[in-house]
Amino acid sequence: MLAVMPMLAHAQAPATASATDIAALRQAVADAKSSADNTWMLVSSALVLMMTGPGLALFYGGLVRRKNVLGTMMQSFAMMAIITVTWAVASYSLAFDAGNSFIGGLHHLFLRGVGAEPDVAYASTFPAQTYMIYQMMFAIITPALITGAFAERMKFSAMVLFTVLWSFVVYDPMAHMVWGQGGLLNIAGGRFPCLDFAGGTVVHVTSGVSALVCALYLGKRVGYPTVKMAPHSVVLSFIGACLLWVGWFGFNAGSALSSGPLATAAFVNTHLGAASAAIGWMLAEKVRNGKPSALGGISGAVAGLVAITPAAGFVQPMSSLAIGLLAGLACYAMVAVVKLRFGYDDSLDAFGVHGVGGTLGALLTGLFAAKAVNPIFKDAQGNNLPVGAIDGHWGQLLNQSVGIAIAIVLSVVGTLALLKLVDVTVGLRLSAEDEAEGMDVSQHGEEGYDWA
Amino acid sequence: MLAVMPMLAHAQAPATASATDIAALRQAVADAKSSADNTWMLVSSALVLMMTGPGLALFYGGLVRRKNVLGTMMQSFAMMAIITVTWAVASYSLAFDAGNSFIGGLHHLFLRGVGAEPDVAYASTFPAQTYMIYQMMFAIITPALITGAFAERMKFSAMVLFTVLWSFVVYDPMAHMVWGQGGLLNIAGGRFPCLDFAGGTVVHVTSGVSALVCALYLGKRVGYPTVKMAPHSVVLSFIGACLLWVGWFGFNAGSALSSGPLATAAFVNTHLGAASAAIGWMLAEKVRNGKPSALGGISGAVAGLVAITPAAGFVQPMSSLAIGLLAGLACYAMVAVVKLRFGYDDSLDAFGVHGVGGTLGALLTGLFAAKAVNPIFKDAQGNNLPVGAIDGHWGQLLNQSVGIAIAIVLSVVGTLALLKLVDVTVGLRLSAEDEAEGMDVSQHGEEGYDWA
Amino acid sequence: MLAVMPMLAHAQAPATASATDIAALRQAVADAKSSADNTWMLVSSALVLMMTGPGLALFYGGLVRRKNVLGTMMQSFAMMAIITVTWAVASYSLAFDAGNSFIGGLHHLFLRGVGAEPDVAYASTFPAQTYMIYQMMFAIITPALITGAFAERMKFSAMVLFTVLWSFVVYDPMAHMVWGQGGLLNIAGGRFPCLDFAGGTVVHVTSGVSALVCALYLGKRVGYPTVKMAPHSVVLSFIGACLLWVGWFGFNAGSALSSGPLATAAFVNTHLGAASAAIGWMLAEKVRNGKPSALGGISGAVAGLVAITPAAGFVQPMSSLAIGLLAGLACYAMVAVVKLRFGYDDSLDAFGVHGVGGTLGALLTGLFAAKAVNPIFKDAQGNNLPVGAIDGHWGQLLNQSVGIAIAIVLSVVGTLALLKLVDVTVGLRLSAEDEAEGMDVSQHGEEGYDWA
Amino acid sequence: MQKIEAIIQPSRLDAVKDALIEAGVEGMTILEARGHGRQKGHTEFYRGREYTVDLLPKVKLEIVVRDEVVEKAIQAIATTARTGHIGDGKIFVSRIDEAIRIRNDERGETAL
Amino acid sequence: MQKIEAIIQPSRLDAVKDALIEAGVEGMTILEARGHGRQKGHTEFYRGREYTVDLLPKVKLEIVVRDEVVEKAIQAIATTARTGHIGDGKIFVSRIDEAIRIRNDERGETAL
Amino acid sequence: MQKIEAIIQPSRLDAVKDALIEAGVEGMTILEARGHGRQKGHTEFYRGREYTVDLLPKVKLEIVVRDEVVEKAIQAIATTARTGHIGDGKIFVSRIDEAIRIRNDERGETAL
Ligand SMILES: Nc1ncnc2c1ncn2[C@@H]1O[C@H](COP(=O)(O)OP(=O)(O)O)[C@@H](O)[C@H]1O
Ligand SMILES: Nc1ncnc2c1ncn2[C@@H]1O[C@H](COP(=O)(O)OP(=O)(O)O)[C@@H](O)[C@H]1O
Ligand SMILES: Nc1ncnc2c1ncn2[C@@H]1O[C@H](COP(=O)(O)OP(=O)(O)O)[C@@H](O)[C@H]1O
Repeated sequence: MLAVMPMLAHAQAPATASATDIAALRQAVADAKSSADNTWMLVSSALVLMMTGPGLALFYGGLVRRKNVLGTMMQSFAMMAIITVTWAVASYSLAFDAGNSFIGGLHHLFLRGVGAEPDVAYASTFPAQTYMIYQMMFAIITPALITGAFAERMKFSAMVLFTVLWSFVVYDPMAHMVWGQGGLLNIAGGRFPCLDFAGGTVVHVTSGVSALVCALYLGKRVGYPTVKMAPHSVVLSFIGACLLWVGWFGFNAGSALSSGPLATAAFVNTHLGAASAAIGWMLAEKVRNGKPSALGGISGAVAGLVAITPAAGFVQPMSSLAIGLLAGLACYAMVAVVKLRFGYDDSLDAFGVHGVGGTLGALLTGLFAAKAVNPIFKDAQGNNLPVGAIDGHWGQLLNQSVGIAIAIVLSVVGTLALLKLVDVTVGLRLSAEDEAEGMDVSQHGEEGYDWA
Repeated sequence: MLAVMPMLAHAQAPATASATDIAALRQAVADAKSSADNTWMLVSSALVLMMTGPGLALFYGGLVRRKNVLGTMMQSFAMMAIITVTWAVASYSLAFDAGNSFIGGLHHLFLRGVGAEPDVAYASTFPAQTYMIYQMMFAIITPALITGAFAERMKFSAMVLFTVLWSFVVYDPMAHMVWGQGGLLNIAGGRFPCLDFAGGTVVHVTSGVSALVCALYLGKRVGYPTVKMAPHSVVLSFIGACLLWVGWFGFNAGSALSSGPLATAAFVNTHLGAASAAIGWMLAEKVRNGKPSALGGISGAVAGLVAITPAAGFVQPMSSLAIGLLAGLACYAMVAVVKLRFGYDDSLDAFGVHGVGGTLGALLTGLFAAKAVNPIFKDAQGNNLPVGAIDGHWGQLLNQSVGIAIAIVLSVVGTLALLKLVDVTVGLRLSAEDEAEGMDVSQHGEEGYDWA
Repeated sequence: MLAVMPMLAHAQAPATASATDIAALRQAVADAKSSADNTWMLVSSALVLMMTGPGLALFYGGLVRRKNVLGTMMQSFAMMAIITVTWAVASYSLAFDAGNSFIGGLHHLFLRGVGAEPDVAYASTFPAQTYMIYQMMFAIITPALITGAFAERMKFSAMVLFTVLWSFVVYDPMAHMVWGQGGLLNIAGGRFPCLDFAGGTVVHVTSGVSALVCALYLGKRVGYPTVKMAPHSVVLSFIGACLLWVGWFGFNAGSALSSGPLATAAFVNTHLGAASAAIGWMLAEKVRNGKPSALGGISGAVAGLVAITPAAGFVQPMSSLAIGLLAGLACYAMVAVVKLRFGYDDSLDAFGVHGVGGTLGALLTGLFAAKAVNPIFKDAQGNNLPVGAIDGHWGQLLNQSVGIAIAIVLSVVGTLALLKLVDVTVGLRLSAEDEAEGMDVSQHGEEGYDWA
Repeated sequence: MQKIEAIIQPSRLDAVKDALIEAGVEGMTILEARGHGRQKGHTEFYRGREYTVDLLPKVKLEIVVRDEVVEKAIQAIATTARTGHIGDGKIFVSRIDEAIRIRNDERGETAL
Repeated sequence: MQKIEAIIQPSRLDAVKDALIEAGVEGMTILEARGHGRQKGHTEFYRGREYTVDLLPKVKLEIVVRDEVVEKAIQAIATTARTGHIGDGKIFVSRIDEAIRIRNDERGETAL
Repeated sequence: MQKIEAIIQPSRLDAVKDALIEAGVEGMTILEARGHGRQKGHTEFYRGREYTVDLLPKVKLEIVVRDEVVEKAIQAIATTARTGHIGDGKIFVSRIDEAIRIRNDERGETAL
């Protein structure tokens, strides 16, 4: 047993002193609860950072040819460095300061007023700074996801400029609309309450759709699809995928913004979704090629993690198995059939996995969301209202569709405009020589491996 | 200082209102404690998943020849995908639903009744779902450990079928007997109270012994032992071993099912056991080959982690140093002397490390368990009774032996039966051509590395 | 909602029973708070271990030539094994038992008296054992950092002997002086209160300066600088650097020894410092070579993490951006300009990054420390006093300088003496043949990769 | 019988291989190589240290063919491997006195 | 002096090496290679994209020996490298005009 | 034209390369190789299993030069590659009948 905490130790406990005792205890309880939730949020923040680096960097880095491994990993790493600064300086304010229904205000520029006190608009049990850093990690990984679409052929300078602008033009508004106070799609009072527990629309639909636009705008890699462009190290991708899986617990369960039962539910759903999607993808391969592959297994797991992201805190475990399975099959079909048919070069399948998985997940969330899991809709008397179609609230599918539609439109328009802008200024694409030589040498003056 | 939590904010504190205040505070305290423990259990769950992927996958993947790296990692990954589903659907119920002394009941099929409420039979401070997912991670890694025995020569289809059946036939009953309500070996009221803090018998003896049976049944790899079969990347194995070490904190300290002093004790013992076993193995190498090796160091650490697993929450730190040292020396002797003498091909030493280390650890737990650390045995008046032989309770060594014996018998019988079954149905072993070509290409149609 | 905890369940709540209720509640609250903080500290301990293995081992392992990869990783791994034992047996006592101003006492030898109770001298909300294991992880990584200076040319036996002695002669006293009760530099009552939140002087100045001494004493690698000695795998170093970044949250935010707002502040500062330093280093490269590199990005991030270490719990977020940027630029200049000019072979830049970054960070902490963040200095009435120069307390820069000076002197003298001792006993340097063959084969009898 | 050794750009390997099969040359052995010549290399920087890399990745083909096929094979290689840039590589021809097929001990041209 | 170049299955390398030493041939140089010939390759799938791999891993031995040892060496290689399956590989023989041992500048057959 | 094949210690590659350029030989192709000869190997241990490694890392240079340059090139290689220890390697010389520069189809010595 532990000694009574010093902060309480002094106080005696006469039967008459309870009023002040109660007040002191309330404060102490609040502190204890805060420490518990804050621990969970800090751990979750660390896990989400780990998703980008080394997670995503390895997942993508292993999929490219050897000569581009560092250049590809750098695209994720650059986000860890640069978005961190832009988020602290301005984006957090634009996304989460109270503003209009589309974008936040400027009160939190340079993290002004973001300190040790909770921001009760978002979470009442831990410091606003914790919420800020947690959200920062989401802002870092989202543009990093896009890079899979233009792998092996974009200038580093152009990539940096594009992603930074993208994060202001597409990410910040979308985050505000869905999660920000007064946001158009906010489930707490928004015009179209869109269920997005951890970023199905905000993170995956936006990055996935923007990825497709990038792939189409930049065109194919030289030699695609005739030249063999197999992953130079499925082993690296495997490590990355596993770290993504582990980190995703922080991404989804952390989004409960507390470490109570809801965090557990999100954690469980996340894991089940990943597992059944991995099975789905491997089964599809087994049927089509006769052999399930390691690359297929990890790709499926990531597809499932993407699809379960908006649903994690709203659905039953068995629903997660269904969502995962569907995501595994759908993303496989997109990547291995549709993409090849149309012939565009979404090099690392950022659209095929995140765009498709995210959209599917957002819709299925509207279908499977259950008030038994998370009764977010209440009537005036505070009685629980049905949440998803499975509860009888079919209208939610409409809200979900609105959220998806807005994410798609914003991504297409924003991405196209920015690509054009960057293209005419610094130029998007590597010269044929640089592309042939590889990004590592041409863009960074180094090589990934020196076996000599 | 934090603002008082909203849930308490409304309540005023007149000197007369204390009764209701107390009730509200009790609830608030329970919530705070729950958030704290739940955070620890979710983190631990994530850590244990990380042990399998990427941890174990890399540890084993680095030890095989290059042509089998993906096939080997896939064996661990497949468990992450498949056991997740079987556990949620049925195994959790079979292991942890109250049943008879050998197996659990069926009330929790499809996770029925496993929700936000705690299951007080196991842990009163966090949701039953948390306990379920934490235990799932153990169920995932255990069969994955076996795969080290039949590395480089088993059909993927056969491996999947075998491990899934094994988890029902061997793992679920063993977990129920040791940890399940009413289990035969349960320290809380079982017929033979067997001390197994985090799975010395349930995880390591079962997987290790089953591994030996597999190695003997499948026979040697083509060319063993004449052909050089050195690890294709000790570097990968090194990464994997370090991640196993880190993840093992969740495995052992998480088994305290609370983040109090007992979790700390388990954490410390785990770390000390790993360290001294690494030293033990390296010393043995130094003496025998004149050079300690990196592979030896990491192998020793894993051996120590295995041996300390049953003891982690029962022994003193200095006892952990002893347990670790003995485990390092014993496992080295088994792997580097005994195995080579007998000539069987326990390819990655799943038996030599997990079987031997687990058995040794289970026995030493009976020797070193101290009531000063964890007074689990009490008399009618609630006074602490001696726990291990070191406390004077020599009988505990018998209980430990019974647990070990049951684990061995169950593993040998179950594994043999299942191997036979799978052999006659899908066939266990790769064709000579496939084995020569390697699992990556023959089983999965891909290659681990493309240096071209 | 959760059921009321059993421990409280029995107690009824009559309006008259409040006195005992209050006492019970106090205890319950203390437990809850303890569980929360203990969770954070155990997680942080695991994260700091992950920094050494696999983090630092990979960071350094990737930077050396292929033939030395295992030997280099072993230098970090050996610390995980050996320092663990020496710390438990003696060093913890020497560093943290109350003693004189320079070194601790012997009461805690063999962890005597280090148990479940908190040691209120250090942290009142979690077990002393938790504090001990957390501090152990710091003691492990510090000597491991030095190994970067003598990479590729030191005998394994000599390295082990040297680092173990170093940890007693340099680390333990320094840790005691800065963090130990009654320490000369302790901010709570020390003669020269030196601000060092997580080890700027204790960890980085000592290891960095000692590294320089080692590099000068051992001399250059054969062929340096004419022969190409490029990293054999920047990919490995990248993985390692990302894991260092993630683990550093445990290193810095864990040093708050509680998971309240201060932990959050340290977490945020750590992240901002790493990010802006990465940008700083890459910018310097862009200017000088025309290309920012992946190696530069990760080196910068590590430099920033080093520099922010002493400041993490004392400064404002925007100050962290400044500290990071300066650290990135300064360390780049040191490594890429000064070192090359002087021509010594600080092979992996242990001095250039840790020595320079640590010293810079310690000074800037004195400059930017703000009472608004962490009011550690109080007057008799308990009013906050200015902390850093930015608060108007310029004298703090002197205290910081004293701390740095002591760290430097102790490191230079101690390291020189120990190098001499080890040199005359076992001999420090590899034979020319062994150095040419590589450490993996010559010291450990194994190879890192077998691509055959 | 003669041996044709061709050093080409790695990126041209697939095309050259197909052209040779086209030309009826089924058997060939490929080796990874690095080459130095007129083609200039590139510069790398590692923490400020500068290295000029003047050994560039190449692929070496070795083909043993009957005398009458030599010219045809050379043409097949040269035309498909040619990009017109410095660094395209070289083809060397030399005499082979004997060839044995390991599988069945066949000797001479029939072994090819 | 003649040069024997043998392309064999990687799995046979150790056996062949021992056979050569057996036959008194101590000195040899080994190169990793990939080969194309009658032996058919395999198919790989990456996210639905299919690649046929028809360059298979081989090992190339290069041995320079005195004329009188040639036949003996060829036999040693052929018999131990033979598995009887397509893909066993080839042996090629050509003339070497001069050999120098770098260590001591010895020339001719004594340099071998 | 003649082909000079030199097997040397990897650590000597840079020096040899520079010496050749010095000697006016710009064009060369390098291959990674492993060698067996008088030089003894080392022993490795993996979990108690012992392996003797007697194939040691070497680098192979291939240079085709005009007849009159041969001796000069050999000297350049031999002197710079020599460390005096067993394992320094060998140089072999053989005839090349034709050389083609892929880029522009030049033939004969001008192609070098
Ligand atoms: N004399 C030579 N001997 C052997 N290999 C050569 C020789 N000259 C060139 N090579 C090989 O051919 C490659 C291309 O030669 P280079 O002079 O760069 O371009 P080009 O052949 O177009 O003039 C070189 O990288 C080298 O591998
Ligand atoms: N004409 C050739 N020139 C060079 N190498 C050849 C030639 N023919 C075969 N090879 C090498 O020999 C290997 C085996 O040849 P292959 O035709 O597949 O089987 P086999 O030799 O048993 O008929 C090939 O992979 C290739 O490396
Ligand atoms: N007869 C040979 N044919 C081909 N390569 C050889 C021959 N003899 C030696 N070599 C190569 O030369 C290298 C050095 O030869 P070795 O006998 O070890 O030393 P040294 O050349 O100094 O006597 C060997 O590793 C091998 O690669």
